Amino acid sequence: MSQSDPPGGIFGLSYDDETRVFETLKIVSTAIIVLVGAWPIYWMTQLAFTQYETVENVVTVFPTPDIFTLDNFTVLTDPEMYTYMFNTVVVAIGTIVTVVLVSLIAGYGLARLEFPQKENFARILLVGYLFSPIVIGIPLYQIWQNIGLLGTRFGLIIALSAISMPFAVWLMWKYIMTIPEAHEEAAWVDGASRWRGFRDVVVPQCRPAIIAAALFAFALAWNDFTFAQILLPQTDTTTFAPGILRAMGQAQFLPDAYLMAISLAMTLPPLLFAYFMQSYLLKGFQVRAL
Amino acid sequence: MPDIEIRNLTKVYEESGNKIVAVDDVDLTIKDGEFVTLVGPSGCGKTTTLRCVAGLNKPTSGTITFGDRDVTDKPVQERNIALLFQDIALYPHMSVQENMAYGLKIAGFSREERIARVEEAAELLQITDQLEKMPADLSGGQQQRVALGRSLVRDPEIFLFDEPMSDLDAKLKAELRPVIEKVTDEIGCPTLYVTHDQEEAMTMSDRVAVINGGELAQVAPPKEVYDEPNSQFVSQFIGQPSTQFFDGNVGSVNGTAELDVGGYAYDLSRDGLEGWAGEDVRVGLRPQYIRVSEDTEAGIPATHLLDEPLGDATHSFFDTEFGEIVVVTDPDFDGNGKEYSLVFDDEYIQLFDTDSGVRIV
Amino acid sequence: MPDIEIRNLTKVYEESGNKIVAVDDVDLTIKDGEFVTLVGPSGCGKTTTLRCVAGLNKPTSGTITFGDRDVTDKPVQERNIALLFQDIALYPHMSVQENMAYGLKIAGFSREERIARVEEAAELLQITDQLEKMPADLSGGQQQRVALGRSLVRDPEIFLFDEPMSDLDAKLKAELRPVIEKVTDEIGCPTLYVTHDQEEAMTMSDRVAVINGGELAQVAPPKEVYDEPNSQFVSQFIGQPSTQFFDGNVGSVNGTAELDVGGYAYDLSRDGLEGWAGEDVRVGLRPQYIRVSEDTEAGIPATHLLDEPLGDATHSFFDTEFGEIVVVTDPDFDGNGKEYSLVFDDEYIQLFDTDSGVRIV
Amino acid sequence: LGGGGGDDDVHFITDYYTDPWQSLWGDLESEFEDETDIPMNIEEGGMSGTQEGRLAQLIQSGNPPDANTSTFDQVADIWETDQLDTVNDVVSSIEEVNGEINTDAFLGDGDNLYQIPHGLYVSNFHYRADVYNELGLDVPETFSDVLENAEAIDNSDEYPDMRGYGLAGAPTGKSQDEILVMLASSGISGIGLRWQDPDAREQLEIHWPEDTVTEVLQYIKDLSQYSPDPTTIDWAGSLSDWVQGNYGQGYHLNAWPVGVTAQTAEAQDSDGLRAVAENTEIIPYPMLDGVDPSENWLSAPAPDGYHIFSNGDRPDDAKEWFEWLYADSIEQTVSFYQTDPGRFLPVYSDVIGSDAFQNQDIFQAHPHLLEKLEYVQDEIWGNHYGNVDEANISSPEALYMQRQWFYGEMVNRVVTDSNTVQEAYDWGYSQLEEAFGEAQETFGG
Amino acid sequence: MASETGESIRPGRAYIPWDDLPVKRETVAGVATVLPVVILYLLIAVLPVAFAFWASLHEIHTLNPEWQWAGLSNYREVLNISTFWGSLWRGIVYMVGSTLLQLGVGLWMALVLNRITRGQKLLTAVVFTAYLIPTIIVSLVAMRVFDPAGGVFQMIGAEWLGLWGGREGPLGSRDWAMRLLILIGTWKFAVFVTIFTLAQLRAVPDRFYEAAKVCGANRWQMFRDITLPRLMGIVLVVVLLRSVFMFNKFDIIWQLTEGGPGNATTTLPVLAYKTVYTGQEYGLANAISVVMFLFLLASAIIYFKLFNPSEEVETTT
Ligand SMILES: Nc1ncnc2c1ncn2[C@@H]1O[C@H](COP(=O)(O)OP(=O)(O)OP(=O)(O)O)[C@@H](O)[C@H]1O
Ligand SMILES: Nc1ncnc2c1ncn2[C@@H]1O[C@H](COP(=O)(O)OP(=O)(O)OP(=O)(O)O)[C@@H](O)[C@H]1O
Ligand SMILES: [Mg+2]
Ligand SMILES: [Mg+2]
Repeated sequence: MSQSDPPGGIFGLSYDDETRVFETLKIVSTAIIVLVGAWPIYWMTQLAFTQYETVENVVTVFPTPDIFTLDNFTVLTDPEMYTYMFNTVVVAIGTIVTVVLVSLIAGYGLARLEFPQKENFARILLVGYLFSPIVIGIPLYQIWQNIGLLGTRFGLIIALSAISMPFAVWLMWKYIMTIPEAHEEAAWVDGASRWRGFRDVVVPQCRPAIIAAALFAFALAWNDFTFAQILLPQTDTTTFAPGILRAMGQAQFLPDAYLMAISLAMTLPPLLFAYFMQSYLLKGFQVRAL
Repeated sequence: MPDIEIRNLTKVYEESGNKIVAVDDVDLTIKDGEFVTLVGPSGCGKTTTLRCVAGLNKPTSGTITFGDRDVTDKPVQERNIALLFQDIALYPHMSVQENMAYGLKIAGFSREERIARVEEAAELLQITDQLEKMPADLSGGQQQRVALGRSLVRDPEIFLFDEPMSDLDAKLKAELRPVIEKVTDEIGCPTLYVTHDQEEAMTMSDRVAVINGGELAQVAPPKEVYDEPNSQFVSQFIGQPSTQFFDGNVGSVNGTAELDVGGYAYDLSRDGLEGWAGEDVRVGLRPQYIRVSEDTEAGIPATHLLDEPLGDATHSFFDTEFGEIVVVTDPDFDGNGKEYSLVFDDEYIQLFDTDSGVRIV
Repeated sequence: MPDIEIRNLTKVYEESGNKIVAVDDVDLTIKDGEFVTLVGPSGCGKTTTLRCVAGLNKPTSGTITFGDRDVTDKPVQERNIALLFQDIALYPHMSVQENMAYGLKIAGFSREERIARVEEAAELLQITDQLEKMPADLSGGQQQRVALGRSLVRDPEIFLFDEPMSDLDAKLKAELRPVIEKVTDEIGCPTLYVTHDQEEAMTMSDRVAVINGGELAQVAPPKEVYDEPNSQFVSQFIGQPSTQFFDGNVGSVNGTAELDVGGYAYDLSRDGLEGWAGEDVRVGLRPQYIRVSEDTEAGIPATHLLDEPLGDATHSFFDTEFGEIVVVTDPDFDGNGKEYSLVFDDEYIQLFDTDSGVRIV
Repeated sequence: LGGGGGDDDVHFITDYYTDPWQSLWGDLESEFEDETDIPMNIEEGGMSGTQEGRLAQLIQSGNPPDANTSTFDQVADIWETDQLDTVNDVVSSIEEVNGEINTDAFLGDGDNLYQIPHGLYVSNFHYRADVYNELGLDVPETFSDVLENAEAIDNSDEYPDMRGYGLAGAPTGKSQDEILVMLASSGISGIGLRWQDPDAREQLEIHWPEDTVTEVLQYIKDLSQYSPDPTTIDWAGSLSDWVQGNYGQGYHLNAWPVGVTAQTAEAQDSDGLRAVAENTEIIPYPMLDGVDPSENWLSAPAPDGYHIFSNGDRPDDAKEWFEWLYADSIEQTVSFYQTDPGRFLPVYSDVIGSDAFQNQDIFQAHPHLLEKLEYVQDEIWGNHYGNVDEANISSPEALYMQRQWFYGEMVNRVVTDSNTVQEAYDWGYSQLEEAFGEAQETFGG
Repeated sequence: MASETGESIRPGRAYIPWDDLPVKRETVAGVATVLPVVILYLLIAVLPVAFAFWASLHEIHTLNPEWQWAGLSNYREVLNISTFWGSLWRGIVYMVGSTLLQLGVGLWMALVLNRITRGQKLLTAVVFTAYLIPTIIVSLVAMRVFDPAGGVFQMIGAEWLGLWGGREGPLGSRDWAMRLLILIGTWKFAVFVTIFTLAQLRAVPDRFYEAAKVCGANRWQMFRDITLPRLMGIVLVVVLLRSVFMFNKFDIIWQLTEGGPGNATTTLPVLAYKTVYTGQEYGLANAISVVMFLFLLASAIIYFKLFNPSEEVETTT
């Protein structure tokens, strides 16, 4: 290439022009993402602060003082709503803890120990995702009844953990493989037992994967409707998603603005999670293959 | 502290049906306080040997004893060794201080004692002001010092190193070498040091064990390995720039032998060449014993290729009938691509069996 | 092909409010076909300078011209340079062949031409039989050859290297050095080679540019930098083992000057010391010009610490009143921890201003 | 944490579970447990669909509840497979306190009762009187009147956000009920069956005249233009919509919309809502044009109540529970109607006239609501139900047909333009034939 | 190398004659680590699926505990249900449409989020939130904004753009229901793609791009030759996962349209659900589920054969 060659950018643009076009596209894209991505959350928020009569009938874009209200949030003080949300939090935390513990140990075993068929193990686990959970309510109910976990939050935690498991194990497995074995060996040389080495050296370094697995488990637990519906039949132990549907079913008066207020309350924890954990999270999700 | 005795150590890896003999019947004793370097090219089985000694790998056969304790089947944790790795295995999530104190913590030392010991080691290694930092904030050399410190504080019975400096640059290496020597001296335990860098092997060891293809080629003090290599491999491997090789033929042998290399004859006044009259041999000569003559008739004709001035000497590259040959010339030498001839200093000529590479005299 | 002219190049990084002057008013011309090495300690601004030349960073001020073309504001793509990185940056998902042909593909060369050019380059670099492999299957040295090849095939106007060999071990370095020289010679374009390894700088360059703290310290051919360093920094940085320093005092000066180091006097028969009578100076001497005497009265008293036998020479460490001093001794030297004295070869003594470090004579 | 049906409690699933019900159940439960030492486990069934899902889980795992709440045709499958227990004794005790059951709807075969009834659902038409006044609309007598009014409301400037009619179009629950009533109001059988011989009442046959059914479907289709998205309207949604004034006319049960609106108005102390409640008027569902009200095929209001599972753990204790609930005193019985004012017509004859019933707070605040309830019982049920003898086809086969979902789905198909009216009819007819065949096979009729 | 370290697992108190056992100690330890997963998996997947398969061979009325052996007749019936093939087809449309759109949008968002400099963290968090909030909330918001009364999208779609009638809800419209389901699903689930690809993008060293720039590559070429190959491995995995998830997706469809209008959004899971709770035919519903499972399994196997997402594209240097 010499100076007289035609510019080599996209569509024959010069590289500088190309950069300018690219920057413009980036700004436009960002705008679209802000609009489309953030907009529903904004909309939910603004509706939550608008008087319910207004919400039902006209389109408003901002809760101006004349229609602003905090009354919608009184729905959160309803003991039932409160229970639903509390249970959801308990279940989410329980699921996260279980998933992280079990997947750490299994991921470690897969990454560091030799045993037959382990390569196929995680893949076989993923086959579980192929079965639609629609019809397994009845067997699940029976199994949980037989192991005595029916109707307990712990039972739901176990179920949700199991659902998150294939993915979390896979993540953990691949992540632990990126931690140099030398670190552990150094610990052994220092006299640490295998367990101690795992605890002191591997686990702290798995933080990104732990957070990624936690996020996945959280998304599942926070979102779950099906399993809670089946395994927590009692109103006083059920979680948010089935709870809100029950509330919608039984309430003879539950305006959308109230629903938006509840939704907002349920949206904040994930938002905070995503904000403060994203760097670890993205590191943890750096797996590349099945 | 105990000697290390490695007896008939063999390690065979099985990988997808193939058997790879990584270490082949190695015998080696490292006496208390002795610094032995295991040196050899990449993949020759150094790490494997060391890992067997450490207890990280299980030998296929053979025994390893520390003093009178047979540790062949003992797990790492029970061997009380110190081990420095190629990839500096500092725990990235612990500060320098915590890294160094970890072994002590495991062993159940009190907080005060841990701090005291770490400070002591840090002083020795001149990293006192680094103790609060995280490993990622340290340079490679400092990291390796910390790793050294971590081993040091535990008063190990045995010191093992696996290419601890291979990721460092020349300056840092030169700087760290004396530190390692000081530390191992201080502890005074048997040390097995693995490297593929012959310079490290030469400069640090009491004895050098050259290994090739899983088998020990020569075990001897550095000078002996350098001056009296027992095979072509050792000769070539030890010394930088390495020994240059030529094809020669031993002529008549009576008292002195006559050696012919590229049509030029050299008289070798040494014993042991009796049976070799008329045989082809490999002729080895270190580059500093080859002289460059402007008289193109004085020796093997050579076309100058390139000079690498190093300040105190120059490495000059020549093209000859035996391939590219490096010669150490004086600092002011400037070959300029002209024709020369290479003349040997016959006192330093080494002869090897053409086929087996075994040293002849 | 054009010369590279770097004029008043300054690069200031801003990081969380702090301004870091990485490159400070650097002026450097690299003539067509010239091989200039930029050498200096870590963090001194070498990479930054090179990246400004490459167009990957934008200079804060100053201009860069290639021949008569001012490229200061031109994007990388329009500069037609070749660049070799510290971390090799081969595309892991492309075969060696594809990696090497990538630039040609971008430039729109036909398949045949690409193959032809790649084969040609591969031949030069002796990697013809590696073309089908993936980068991950190659050794570090081979990878760097491929990277070299990738640059080579595009017939660049300018060749830039950023520590291409810092991850390779000594043997591979020594092996690759001639290859790089051959390649750059072949193309014959101006070359800027960044390294922190003075040996590379010395052996490969037409001129060496020593940089320190963002400023050029000295730009001169290797021998000159080695023999006539213009500052204490250059003297210490170039040469291995590096120059040893002592504190001295210039005595009476008439014709010859008298230099006093640790109570021992040396006569310096050179000009330029007129104004220095009675002044303290830094005395530098390369280790090969220091002699070890068994007579403890003959020079500066020194306690032997350690020997590093290298085969053809030994580096011996001594403890003196000036700190630890390294001396190059002969291969058979064995200090054994005894007392010696160090005697200087006064012809090679270098004197520096104690404060500024500037060379006096 | 109460475990599903796994423990020893009397397990009772109910969809009477609005907020007032919930606290009432809580009180009654502890009171009952104190008195009898029978532990109760009262579970919310959830509306449309969820309760069936829950029952399925329990039944399939061999652990049915002891009792549940629903209308009879919803549990017909359970009854049919002999899973229900007779409750004659309980009902008799209750009748002694609250008066006779005043329905001849299907509660079991012959003398055996399988339901402890709680209330009756009378179907009718609701409209907003204030809207009618404002727009000068007349009370509709025919489908065409309804349509005209719907169009007027829909297009009125006075009520820009109000739609003309709230049509249920989701293929379940309300739409099913609504079309059955519309068909009955057109002078034919909703479920498409009649006695071959009205006198003998032995053999059922298909009777679903194409022209009438398609006319009704066309009416539904026309109505849907004036309705908010029909597929989102079900029982619960329609009530909420009514409170919020989202439409001016609609089909509903008893005075349920009035009750909910009144209750919400009191809870929120909102005069606007009070006005809505007071202006909610109820009339019999208008007739298809040209059909006389005396030809209305509505036969009996659907009874809602409790069923006891014979294979539950403690059926007898469950019976005791209901006896305790309803046979205690009429005052206690009345309290159950307070929780859901306007939703039910009490099924026991003495209740509605009792002082306890009439003195409820909500009736004090909204006498209009009591009036409406009485009107529903006396006028609508009294005069518009049971006019046609043949319409009373109560039998297992009829039950079987009642719980087929294709009637509701026909509505859905039409309102979503999935089918033309004719296609929907043809499809429905084929479903009818198929299901009827199955019914005959099963019940040997 | 890990295989060599089994000896450091210390034997417990009781003496176990490891050397005489037919299994290696490490194998036991290895299996022990995955045992909890296996047990959980057994509970949540193997047993229920086996049960479902067993049930699919019976005639089962949902509310009747008596099962009647029916052999394969349920399967025969599945293929003859008038709505089966339509539902399968709609399921495929929904799956393919959703997955492709999610892939495109997800990738695009990842690329943009990776490059923006200001507000990156906040925007990333907001985008991620979409994936983390319960589906029911997404449905509630969607139903609100498409509500003919006071819904803002309703207003935009009907009054401004005239895409549909002012008083007809697009979710109840045959033309729009499926499209909107795909769009709404994409809003939530594209983030899944974004998370994975963004993670990969963050890990691409700049030097690759710099090396390409030196070769004269423009942005498109850099994307094609560096970014895309780097992402390929994870994209293959994500496409597989998303396809499976979308094919089995039930909740969001049910909440938004209940499979309607008509059958316009009835996919196989919805059909199975309806078969259980409206049709009361539990055996048949299980047969549908098994058929779905087999369909997915076959597709997955073909996918594996074609693309092999288990092969890690070498990107370590
Ligand atoms: N875990 C393993 N499985 C199979 N083969 C192995 C394993 N570890 C090492 N090997 C093989 O054993 C031989 C010796 O390897 P080893 O690591 O001991 O060499 P090394 O001398 O340390 O080399 P380097 O200088 O590269 O570190 C090599 O051929 C290597 O490929
Ligand atoms: N992107 C950056 N932002 C801020 N500071 C930087 C950046 N890049 C380099 N620096 C700083 O500029 C100075 C010069 O850096 P540079 O990378 O040029 O050094 P170098 O000579 O190449 O060092 P090395 O031998 O370690 O590669 C250093 O102090 C470094 O910390
Ligand atoms: Mg090794
Ligand atoms: Mg640099």
